[in-house]
Amino acid sequence: MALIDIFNNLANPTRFLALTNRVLPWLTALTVIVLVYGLYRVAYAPDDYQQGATVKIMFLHVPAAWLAMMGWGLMAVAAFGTLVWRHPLADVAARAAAPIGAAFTFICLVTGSLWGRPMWGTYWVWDARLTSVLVLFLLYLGMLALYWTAEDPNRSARAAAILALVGAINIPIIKFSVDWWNTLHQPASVIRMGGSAIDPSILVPLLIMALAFTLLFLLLLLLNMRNEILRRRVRSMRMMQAASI
Amino acid sequence: MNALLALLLRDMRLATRVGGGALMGALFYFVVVSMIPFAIGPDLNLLARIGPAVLWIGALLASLLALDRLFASDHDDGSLDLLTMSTLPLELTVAAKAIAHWLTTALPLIVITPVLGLMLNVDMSAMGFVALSLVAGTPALTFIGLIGAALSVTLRRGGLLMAILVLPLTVPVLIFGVAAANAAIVGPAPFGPPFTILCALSLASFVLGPFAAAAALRQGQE
Amino acid sequence: MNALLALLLRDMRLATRVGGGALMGALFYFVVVSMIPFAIGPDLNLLARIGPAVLWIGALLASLLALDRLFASDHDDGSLDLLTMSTLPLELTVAAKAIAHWLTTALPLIVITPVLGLMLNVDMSAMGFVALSLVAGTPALTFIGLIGAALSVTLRRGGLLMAILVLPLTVPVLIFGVAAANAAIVGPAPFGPPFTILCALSLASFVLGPFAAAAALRQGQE
Amino acid sequence: MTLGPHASFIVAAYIVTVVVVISMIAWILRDYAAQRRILGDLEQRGIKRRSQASRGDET
Amino acid sequence: MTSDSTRLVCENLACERGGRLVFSGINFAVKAGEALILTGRNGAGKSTLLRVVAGLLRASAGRIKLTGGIDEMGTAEQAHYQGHLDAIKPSLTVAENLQFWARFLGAPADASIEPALEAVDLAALADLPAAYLSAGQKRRLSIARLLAVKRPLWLLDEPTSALDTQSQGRLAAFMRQHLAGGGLILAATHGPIGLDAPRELKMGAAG
Amino acid sequence: MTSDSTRLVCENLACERGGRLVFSGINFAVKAGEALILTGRNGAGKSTLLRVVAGLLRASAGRIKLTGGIDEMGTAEQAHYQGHLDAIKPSLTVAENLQFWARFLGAPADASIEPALEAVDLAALADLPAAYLSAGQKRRLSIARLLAVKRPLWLLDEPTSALDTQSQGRLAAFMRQHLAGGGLILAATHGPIGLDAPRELKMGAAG
Ligand code: HEM
Ligand SMILES: Nc1ncnc2c1ncn2[C@@H]1O[C@H](COP(=O)(O)OP(=O)(O)OP(=O)(O)O)[C@@H](O)[C@H]1O
Ligand SMILES: Nc1ncnc2c1ncn2[C@@H]1O[C@H](COP(=O)(O)OP(=O)(O)OP(=O)(O)O)[C@@H](O)[C@H]1O
Ligand SMILES: [Mg+2]
Ligand SMILES: [Mg+2]
Repeated sequence: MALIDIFNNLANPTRFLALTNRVLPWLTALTVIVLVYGLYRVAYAPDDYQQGATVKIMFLHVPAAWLAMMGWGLMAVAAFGTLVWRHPLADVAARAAAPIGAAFTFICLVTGSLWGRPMWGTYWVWDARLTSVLVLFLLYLGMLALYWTAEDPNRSARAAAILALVGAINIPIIKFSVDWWNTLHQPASVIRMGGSAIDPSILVPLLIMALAFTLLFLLLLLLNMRNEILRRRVRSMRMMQAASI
Repeated sequence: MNALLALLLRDMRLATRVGGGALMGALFYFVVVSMIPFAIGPDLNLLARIGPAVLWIGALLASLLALDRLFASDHDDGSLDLLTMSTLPLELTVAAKAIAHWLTTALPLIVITPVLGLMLNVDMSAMGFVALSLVAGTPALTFIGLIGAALSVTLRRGGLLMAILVLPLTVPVLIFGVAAANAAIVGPAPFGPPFTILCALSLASFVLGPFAAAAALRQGQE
Repeated sequence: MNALLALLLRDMRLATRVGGGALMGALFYFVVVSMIPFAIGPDLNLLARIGPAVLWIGALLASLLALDRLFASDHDDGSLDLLTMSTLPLELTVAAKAIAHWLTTALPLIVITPVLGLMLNVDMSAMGFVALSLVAGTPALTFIGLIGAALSVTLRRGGLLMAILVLPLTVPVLIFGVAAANAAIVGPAPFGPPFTILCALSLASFVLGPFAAAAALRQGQE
Repeated sequence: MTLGPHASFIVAAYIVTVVVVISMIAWILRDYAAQRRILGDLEQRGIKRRSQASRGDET
Repeated sequence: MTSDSTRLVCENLACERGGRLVFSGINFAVKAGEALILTGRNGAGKSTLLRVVAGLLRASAGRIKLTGGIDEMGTAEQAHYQGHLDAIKPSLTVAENLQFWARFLGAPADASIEPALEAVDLAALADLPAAYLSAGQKRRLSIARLLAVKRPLWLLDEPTSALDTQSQGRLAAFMRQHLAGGGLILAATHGPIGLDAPRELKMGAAG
Repeated sequence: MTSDSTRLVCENLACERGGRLVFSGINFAVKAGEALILTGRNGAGKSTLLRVVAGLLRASAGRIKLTGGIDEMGTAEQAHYQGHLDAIKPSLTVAENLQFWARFLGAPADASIEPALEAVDLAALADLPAAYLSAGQKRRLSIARLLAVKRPLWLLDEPTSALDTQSQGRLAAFMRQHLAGGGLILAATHGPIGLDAPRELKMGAAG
């Protein structure tokens, strides 16, 4: 009962804004604290015996990769909200998540590349995992282009939801097909992910950084959702203005 | 049924009339593929090596870009409104349009593939397999592109946006299409498995495409 | 002059506003170029060998396809009628629109080229030259494409038809563009001569394009 | 903390991440300010939102 | 085809468009043989209401019900919608255009489109590509659709626009005939439409 | 700006469209302060004639001459054409749209568009993207163009369409004002346009 109440309360953008404004300071503080602590732990984490100090890139790379995937997952869930329940905040959330998800995917790609150079001797290989992240990035770009193109949020909301769902179905298919593609063409190569079983001295900072990134994602999401709600408010006020003449 | 047939025939007639788009796909395919040797340079071995890839990329671009105005033209002149007011489920209407499009656009493209294969120095005997891989794979492109065509009506823009949205979704088709073609040409992997997967992808998108496209069109009624 | 500036600014504003096409060209370029390795296969040496060709083909397609609605959108909303009723010669009007288009579409495309070069395993130090060849060559693409954009208004169809008409005209640009880029990367021929020719081509089409496009638009008034 | 022979790559990775995150934050905050400004502008003209017009909702 | 008991009832309709409430609390009923004319200033929501009834826009509240028609069919499937656009393909001939819509919208397979073309005075142009038609001729071709396929409810958005006086008179005659046969008409217009004393729904400017 | 001796003379005009002669042997003259209304049934060639005069279509025979204006300028450059389309970009604001056309069509650089916007009652919406406008409001914005840049000849194709009664009245006032200032008007219309006893050219139906 109480849960449904909360859900209904959140459905109202005005209440959502009020709640967001109350939560934001705390979330900001928490994010900063966890992030700083995480970075501190990262700074004092030991080097990997194989990869040396470059393992420090992992603390950015892996959380970014997780959040890149989580971002699309969130958009796919929101898509259900838009199409099935017509929840007013679902599209706001999806739209707010798209640029953030794209940014984390970008971070994953860039840090991965910068890690690949010392490890594999090249910035980029057409390996299965890298490639599927690249396709994910392309999908994000398509989603951003879609949002960019449609001025009218009501118009783009459902289109975006359908693209999010189709993309969500497609990502595992891509992962699978790219794996297959690679085993066909790629000769035994330099590519070897990870390597050592992860030692707690590295695992713990990694998990803390992952938590910090997740908090950061949420923080940005809330901020961006707030903007999106305001943007829609501006829109509807302009509509009123146009109709009032 | 009568209604569906009427729609299929109308769309094919529109495509083949003066001003219709029937041969545009095939022509674009022809032009794009013929441009590639100019960029690569006249290295016959290299051309033969990447021939199937070039043919598939060309077919992919031609299929998607030709789909651009599949629904948009009906939207712009008000036909789409009436199409949705029929007793037929929109999914069937949409599928009929897609089939008409495949018949008038993808089929001619496949027919001219052997000629292009010659220019790319692809072995004649293998060309049959490349064409076969296109026959199996282009329906998937059309039916995935269908989603983009419907979205581009909703968004009121076609062209590049549609290609940007749809291209990433076609990655599996491209991979297995080229894999099947290459298997036929250079081996050593057999032609069968990638070809089967290609057919499966086509079947899956045959089901999924019209549903997603009809949903997009319905949702787009703003 | 005032009128031309107003037009230039309007077109740039339209492109960069929400719903504008400024970044579509660059995005399409990014997507198409990233799709090509899926067809070719993950063979780094081969990719490096054909890297400049792939980049140039991508830039060519993106430039031309993005031009598609340069005049068509003005035609559809009646702006084109008024643009021709000004005291300015139509040639200048047309050139101003092309410049605005190059600034908003081709320039972003050139900016992201180095990233794509990385993925195609093109040597970092040579990427500068590839980008330079694009800076010198894309104006030619825009101004040749301009003719196609004008024709596509006359013929009332854009998209593929325009690409089909214009692509053959761009062959010289493609050849010298890739030649310049390759010279910079693998040698042994020097970068200078093809680059100079590329610049000459751009200059020539800068003069020729607006005239042909204006003529096409005038003829199209039916 | 020594970063070994590949220090530049590690530093670059951190810099890129920081730049991306910071610019995203900056973009979001600027957007917020812009929306606020436009809203203020519209409110000053006496334009009301639909919900306010019809049932006097709280903000 | 239409029983005399056909009845269109709209209750408490509201429609939101582009995040703005265009109208709300619209109630009306139209019974067989009756026409309801929608009037009101620009932007009052006349076109929007017609599209809502045609099922082309979703109502944000309220109910639309066509009773007494064919039970298993929705309102949209029993209605003709004539909007600002004519749904005509320029590259098909006049006859092909009409033939297609007749088939697609469910006219009997053996039905002829001749009478409809003659009624709108386009029979002489039957084999001309529709590209050559003037704005008014296109309008007439799209009106022929209403005659070629029988559907009880006509939804007409400014049907007289682009028509010359003679054609306006003809359209009025078609409408009277449709009403006499038990049909229903819902039409938006700014001017007179040629029906004598039709019922009128004045739509207020929302906001 | 316009001398009282401005005169539009069309002699023996003919126009072929889509391989068909739309009209031929059209002769008329309009002098400063005068309006000529084109009437005739659908397809008679009213829109075609306006586009020919505007230089947007080539006449297959005959001569169009605007005398007494600025000598080195052609007819098109001294005319405003208002067709069925409004030449408005939805993503630009109302003010930006008008500003652009004012600049491009040659208004003095320091001229303000404010008065024109106020005249069509859109000043309050100046900063709104034009996408938010209704059909009638868009029409009004495009009418504002006629006021923002002074040109002697107005070519209007069904200018009252989509306008509500109040706006139609305002448009009639603008036209009277333009005529009073020595302007010329050539307008195609099916209905009354709000001018008292204008001259009329009835175009016969060709074919
Ligand atoms: C641009 C290039 C790269 C991309 C796009 C990429 C992508 C990813 C993704 C998506 C994950 C998360 C996978 C999961 O948790 O299931 C991941 C994890 C990881 N990546 Fe990368 N990666 C790249 C380069 C590298 C490089 C160069 C290295 C080091 C040699 C590396 C090492 C790792 C490690 C150690 C993990 C964690 C593995 C695990 O959780 O099991 N990555 N990467
Ligand atoms: N495509 C659209 N998207 C969003 N809002 C729209 C759209 N079309 C119309 N509107 C809004 O809906 C309102 C009603 O428009 P509608 O076209 O129904 O008016 P109308 O009564 O038919 O006016 P007119 O007499 O000008 O035809 C307008 O105020 C307009 O702002
Ligand atoms: N784009 C075109 N191509 C070829 N012929 C055309 C074209 N547009 C119109 N026509 C022909 O020109 C003739 C005149 O058309 P026009 O639009 O000038 O008529 P009108 O008098 O304005 O009619 P309406 O009252 O319907 O607006 C028509 O008979 C039509 O067949
Ligand atoms: Mg209306
Ligand atoms: Mg006309």
